[in-house]
Amino acid sequence: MQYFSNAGGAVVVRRMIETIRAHKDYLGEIDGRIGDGDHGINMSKGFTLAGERIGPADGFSSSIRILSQVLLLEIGGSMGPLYGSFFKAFFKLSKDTEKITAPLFLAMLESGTAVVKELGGAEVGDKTLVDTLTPAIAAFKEALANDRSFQDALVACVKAAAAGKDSTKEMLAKIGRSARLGERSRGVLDAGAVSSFLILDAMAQQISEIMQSD
Amino acid sequence: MQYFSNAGGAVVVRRMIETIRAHKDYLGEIDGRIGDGDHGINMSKGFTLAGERIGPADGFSSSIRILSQVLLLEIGGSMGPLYGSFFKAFFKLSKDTEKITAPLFLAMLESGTAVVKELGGAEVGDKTLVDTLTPAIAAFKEALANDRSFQDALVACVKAAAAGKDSTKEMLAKIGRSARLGERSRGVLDAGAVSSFLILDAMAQQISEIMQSD
Amino acid sequence: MQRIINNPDNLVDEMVAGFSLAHSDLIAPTANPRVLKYKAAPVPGKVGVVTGGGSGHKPAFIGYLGRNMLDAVAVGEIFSSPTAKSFYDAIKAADAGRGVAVLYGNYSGDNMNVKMARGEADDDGIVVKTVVANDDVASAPVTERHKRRGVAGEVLMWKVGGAKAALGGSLDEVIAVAQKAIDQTRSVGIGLTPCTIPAVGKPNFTIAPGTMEVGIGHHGEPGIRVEALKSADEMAKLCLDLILPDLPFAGGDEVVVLVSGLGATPVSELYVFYRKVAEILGAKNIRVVRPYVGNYFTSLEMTGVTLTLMKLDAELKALIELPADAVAFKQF
Amino acid sequence: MQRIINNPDNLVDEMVAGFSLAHSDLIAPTANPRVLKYKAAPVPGKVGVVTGGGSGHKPAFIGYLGRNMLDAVAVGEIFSSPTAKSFYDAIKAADAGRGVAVLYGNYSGDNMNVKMARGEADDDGIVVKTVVANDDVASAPVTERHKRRGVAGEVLMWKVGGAKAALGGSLDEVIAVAQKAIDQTRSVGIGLTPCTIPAVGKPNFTIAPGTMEVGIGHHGEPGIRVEALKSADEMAKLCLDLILPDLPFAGGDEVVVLVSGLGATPVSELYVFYRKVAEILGAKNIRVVRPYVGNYFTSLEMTGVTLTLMKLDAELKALIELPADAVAFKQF
Ligand SMILES: Nc1ncnc2c1ncn2[C@@H]1O[C@H](COP(=O)(O)OP(=O)(O)O)[C@@H](O)[C@H]1O
Ligand SMILES: Nc1ncnc2c1ncn2[C@@H]1O[C@H](COP(=O)(O)OP(=O)(O)O)[C@@H](O)[C@H]1O
Ligand SMILES: [Mg+2]
Ligand SMILES: [Mg+2]
Ligand SMILES: [Mg+2]
Ligand SMILES: [Mg+2]
Repeated sequence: MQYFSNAGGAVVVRRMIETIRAHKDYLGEIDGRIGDGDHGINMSKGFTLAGERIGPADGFSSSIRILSQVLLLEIGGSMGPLYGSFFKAFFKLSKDTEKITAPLFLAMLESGTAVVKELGGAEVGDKTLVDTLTPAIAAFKEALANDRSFQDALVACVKAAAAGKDSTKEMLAKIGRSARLGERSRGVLDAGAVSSFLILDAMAQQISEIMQSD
Repeated sequence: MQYFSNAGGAVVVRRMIETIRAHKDYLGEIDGRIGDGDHGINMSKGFTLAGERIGPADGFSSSIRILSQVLLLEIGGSMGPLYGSFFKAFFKLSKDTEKITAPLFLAMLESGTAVVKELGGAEVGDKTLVDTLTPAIAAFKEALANDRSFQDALVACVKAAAAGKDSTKEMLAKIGRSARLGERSRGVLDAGAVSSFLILDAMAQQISEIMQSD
Repeated sequence: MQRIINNPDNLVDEMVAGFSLAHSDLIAPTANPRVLKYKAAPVPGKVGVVTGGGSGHKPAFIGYLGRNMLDAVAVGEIFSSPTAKSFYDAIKAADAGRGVAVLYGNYSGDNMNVKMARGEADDDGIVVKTVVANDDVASAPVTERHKRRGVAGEVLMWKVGGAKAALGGSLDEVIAVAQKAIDQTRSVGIGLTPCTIPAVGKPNFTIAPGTMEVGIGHHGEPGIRVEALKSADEMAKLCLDLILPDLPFAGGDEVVVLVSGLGATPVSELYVFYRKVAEILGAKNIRVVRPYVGNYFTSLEMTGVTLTLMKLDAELKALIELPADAVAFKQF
Repeated sequence: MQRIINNPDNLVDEMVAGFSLAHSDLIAPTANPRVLKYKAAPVPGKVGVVTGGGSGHKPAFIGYLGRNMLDAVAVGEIFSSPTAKSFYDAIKAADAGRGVAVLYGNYSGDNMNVKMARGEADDDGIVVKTVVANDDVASAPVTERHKRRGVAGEVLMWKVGGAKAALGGSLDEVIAVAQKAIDQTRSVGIGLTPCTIPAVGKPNFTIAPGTMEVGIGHHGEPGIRVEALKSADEMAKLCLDLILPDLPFAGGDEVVVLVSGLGATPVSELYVFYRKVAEILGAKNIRVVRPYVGNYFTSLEMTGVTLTLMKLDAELKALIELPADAVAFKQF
């Protein structure tokens, strides 16, 4: 069965951090079209801070906890509580486990997304990160149900995440700052949908690189 | 001896008004380079108001009194008191005289300019309307001393006024808003010097047109 | 970007530091650099009144800390909700044992962060109740008022809630009257030029010269429509046409009017605008009991104006009239 | 031009009308539409305190009408001195028989119009004395102080003069202390973007992006030099380097600091600037007794800041500390 090592998994978190930092301006630009343009700044600030605090002794769980705490305690905005709670679920479910397998990863995704939906009140179709996360989880789950490998499930997951993210383009925003733009919110991707795609993609790529089997 | 009729002299004031109105934007532009850009507005507003109040029964003296009062009472700025007092001198000296001759016109110019200098404290070389008025008066006076006609004296006066106005271009401003620009005030005409040239020129042209002899 | 800043990342911290230094007669810092409090808070025996929000709306939010107004404020990044921790710390800084009213604006970040802060405060046994301002008529139809944003009407909500708390009201009473205040309040804004978040470095939206955006949000969220730029008088009429039928306000009503600039509009122009507002209300026999005109709730250097009306009853009127002493709201 | 105006020619009248409507608790109109007065003026037994100037500097000048401040103000067109008649009418509106102090700024139009107004008042037997503010260090060398412009330091001169009059001072005492106030006051401004007189329709000067104009005047008069745009901290240092040696201010001094925005600069940035000013003064052992930070004296929608310092003695300190109630200056 495929897994990745919790002890060696800090790189997964680091990979997310790099990706968000690299896309700071892009995320700001997308948010700027129908929001207030600060999504890149908010995200990059939190992820950078977390990056500075993750030490050589940290594994996946403790690294993602650091990220979660920075977001929750020091970032604010919408993304602080949403992503903070999202990653907190990853920490909670993985903290006592050394081998992170596909079913555990699925559970983390599901739990994190449930908290995001509960806290923010967003459903699929509202033009938020939920539109990326929900189909991504479904694809991952389906792959597992079809006895595909962790690796394959990640590929399916990212593919669905990309489609989910793209689906926000033609949606009418129903939540957040752009919620009342009506028709004017169409034709533009949602910033949170994009950042959550980037996060899933970065995780999947890095997990693939450190994937082990037993 | 040449003269113009006080009773028929409202046209002289009207001609000034037209000229100032026609040069509103130009005066603003010049003032804008080293001042605050409102000279055209200030002047045009006062002259326009006066134009509306001058009636068919008004002659030169009563018309110029209306102009003087509007400037003094309703315009403010620097130009209100300076031109207001300037024209008040014209009214005072001409009010009891029907035939306005060259010596009387000279006396009005001299008295008006003296008030301007007293009130504003400007001397030749300070880059103000005094740089137009002073040589213009000297030229008018010299023409009379040489037994030239009112008509000829006016031509000499306007020529000297033009030269005086142009002389402000290379001056360092020493008074008013641009006074402390130092070198930066060089290379630009002074707005008041230009407007006073326009006023003298308009008066001279109109007086020539209604000039009579006895 | 022609701004008076150092590193944009430090802007909020330096602004808070400067504010604390300048107003130490009224304001005190707390252990959390993103929470400021009224010097006398927690005021013994008084319900605490708290708010918070993104920075860039000076004098909101910290300018309303003071006597008979707010006890503590959570400070966010420019246009970004404060952290849950800051809201939580603000609640603690304001709590004198009679509970804390968090009176804030309807933005998803603020909703979430207040919710999480409230959860923490619950664990400490601090009773927290909230009122969510949603006075911006342009941000959703009246049938979906819960979706509307909170804008300059928040100032009046704080005034009323702060006054009720100062007069000894219980938490439930403070909450009830703050809720009534915002329910009776309607606002709308017009944007004329955009603003730039310093860390972003360029405006994230545009308003074409010669046009105006009606119903613009306080963070540059696009308005309900873009129109050709109108005269001040027409803008006043247009704003009232959106506000008056919404509550509705009617002849015989007594109102508070608040005209706030969005930051860069010369205050003279706000008075030109107010003149017409007063004239129209007068013609409709709506009596302005108290007008406020100035920069009460801004959006960095955006140009434009917001108009807010609150319909008064005897209770609201008395609470509005109570003296207050905050940096940006001195009434005696 | 993205402005909230009607016909630009009516801007000042409409602004005055809106202001009178909004602040009828404190302000009263007079027969001259270009003169506003403190409602209680002329205050029996008190020396009248008057000022006036061009419009476009909101809240100056009319925002300082009120209790223990100004009694009457002459209102000019945008950036243009009021008429002599308006100054004269303001003097009459303020006169309670003990004479009138006209405390105004050093601009040639104002000098001339006040001079002519004073002539008229003399004929009526009203004793008028004047103090001409010249606090702007950038506008002439210290050896030619009489040529310097008056800028935001005027607010402190009005505060001091208004307080002295309110405390029963004679005309000579009011004049003496207002003169001392301005003699002890130094200001300098930095401009970052230009402004547009609405009737002109376009800026009459430019400040290239990435540069700043040090020593800019309140009407956009060019400064003493143009430099590359600096950080807020460097701007603060630069302003103090111009101001401190000019008086000079020295360790052990007690000062009032007034930081005013020029109109469009977000107030948050004024606090960032003030933070550094306070730090530098602290390091030099110059004690800030009272800081004022806000839009006290603006230039339409210009972006930038002015810094003003006044050195206190016991008399000035007491007068600064006296409560005051004006639209733009409430101190209790
Ligand atoms: N209530 C919510 N539930 C889920 N996602 C939300 C919610 N509110 C906002 N978002 C997401 O947040 C993104 C914007 O984040 P960001 O720009 O960082 O914060 P802010 O909206 O406070 O400026 C949106 O693109 C959207 O995906
Ligand atoms: N003290 C003075 N004496 C003579 N002329 C002056 C004086 N002050 C200003 N001026 C003239 O006034 C002109 C500017 O007028 P204007 O722009 O209407 O007024 P302001 O300077 O108040 O904006 C200058 O070009 C100069 O010629
Ligand atoms: Mg955003
Ligand atoms: Mg001018
Ligand atoms: Mg934001
Ligand atoms: Mg002017």
